[in-house]
Amino acid sequence: MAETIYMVAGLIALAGIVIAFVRLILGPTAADRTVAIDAMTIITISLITWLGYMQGRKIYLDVAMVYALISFIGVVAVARYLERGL
Amino acid sequence: MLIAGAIISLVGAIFLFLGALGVLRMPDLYNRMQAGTKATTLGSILFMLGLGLGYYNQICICKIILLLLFVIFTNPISSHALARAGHFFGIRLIKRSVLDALHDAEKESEL
Amino acid sequence: MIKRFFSLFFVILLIFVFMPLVKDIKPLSELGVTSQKYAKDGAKELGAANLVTSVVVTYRGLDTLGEVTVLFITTAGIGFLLRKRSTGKNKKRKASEILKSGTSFLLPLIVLFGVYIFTHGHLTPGGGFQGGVVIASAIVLLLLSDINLHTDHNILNWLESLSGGFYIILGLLGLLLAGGFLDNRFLPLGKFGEIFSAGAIPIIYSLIGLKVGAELVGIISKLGREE
Amino acid sequence: MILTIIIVLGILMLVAAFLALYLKDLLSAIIAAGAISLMASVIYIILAAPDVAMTEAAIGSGLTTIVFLYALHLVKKEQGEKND
Repeated sequence: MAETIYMVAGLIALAGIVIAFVRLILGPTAADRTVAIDAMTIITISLITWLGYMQGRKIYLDVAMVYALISFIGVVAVARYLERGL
Repeated sequence: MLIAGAIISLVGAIFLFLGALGVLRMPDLYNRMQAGTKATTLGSILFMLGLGLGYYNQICICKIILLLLFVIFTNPISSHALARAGHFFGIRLIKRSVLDALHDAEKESEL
Repeated sequence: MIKRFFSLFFVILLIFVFMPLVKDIKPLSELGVTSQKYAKDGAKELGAANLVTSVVVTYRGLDTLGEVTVLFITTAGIGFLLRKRSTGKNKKRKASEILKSGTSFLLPLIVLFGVYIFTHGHLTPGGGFQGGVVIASAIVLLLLSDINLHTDHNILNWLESLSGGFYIILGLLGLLLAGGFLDNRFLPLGKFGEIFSAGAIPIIYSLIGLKVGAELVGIISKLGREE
Repeated sequence: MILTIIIVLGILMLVAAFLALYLKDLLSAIIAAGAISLMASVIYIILAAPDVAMTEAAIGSGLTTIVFLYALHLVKKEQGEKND
């Protein structure tokens, strides 16, 4: 029962990635695309945690932490480039 | 306990999905950013808390709390930097919006 | 038109060339001879809980030495190419206050996390390279948020050279006291799964992490220098 | 179910690669190239290779993007000085 609900939750999050990706394709400016990447990153962190739970490998949490820190720096870099502050 | 965790993470996943939908459907950059960071932050907090209730291991729960702290601290900073960058890059608000505080502040400092 | 036709023709030719590779693929039912030995004896022999670490650092240690050397050559090349820069007008927009205070709060956390990654390389995923990249990213965040940091290139060079030199010395110690070059068993193996275990692997990984971090910081600060 | 995730993420990876090739705006192309490694690290995790996934996350979506951005900044600056 609980496993089924967890699985459904993960698949809904995966659908979220696909929907945010459409904005990455459409986005008129680079800033829109960066917003899409930002949303996709957060959903991806959740998805990595979910995969660690579903496959019973708790060491995947380390990967999720690296991802959270590094992608934040990437988004800040794009933002600083956009406002000509690099 | 397990069922409660599963339901919490399901609610979180729905918030994640709605945030992504907002990124797709909202009319201009700032509205998209609002959906794409606020809703997904709440969604990821709930999702990971639900998964943490499912684990029985203590170290895992500590790591999930640390991960949540990282997400809570980094996400607003990046979205703030991005919104400011969009403003200085020259992206205008949509016509229906009523308030642009940063624009007004710049005008006042020029005068 | 003729160009498009040729490219289409070339793609079809490539499909025919690579088709057998896809069609005849079979999943391996058992490991090869070398990987079987690693998977069976690796954990017992070297005492590292993360088998990938023992393969990367000890069994294939020479490859890691080569990779670190490649990174060193890249840093030297970038320094050579960007050695004289035209002095442009300085029209940078200052970073906002939120970004500055957020950076000063997050920086110690990120550096600490990088140190955690490369000191726990033999227990959890990650290792010297990943930890070095995380530390370098922290320094990049410092550069991005306009906090004045005078990256002293002398200190970076000393750090890089010292960690590289100690890496070689540890390898030679393995050659003298244990089985071969970069063998980790000249220190006691310790209890399996604890932080002070697996012989010299944590020390070697810390040195690799420091070296990689110093090199990447060198690359980024050479690219972003404003003088 | 795991196979479904791999297929969906693989298709997204291909689309992102096409975007990185065909977008005229170079900044958008850099962002699309970051999206490729975002998908790739999840696929590596599904294939039970967390070390590789961590490397891909750290290098591909963080540091490579930043190095590309600095390079683009330098190129634009040089071109601007030539035009003046």
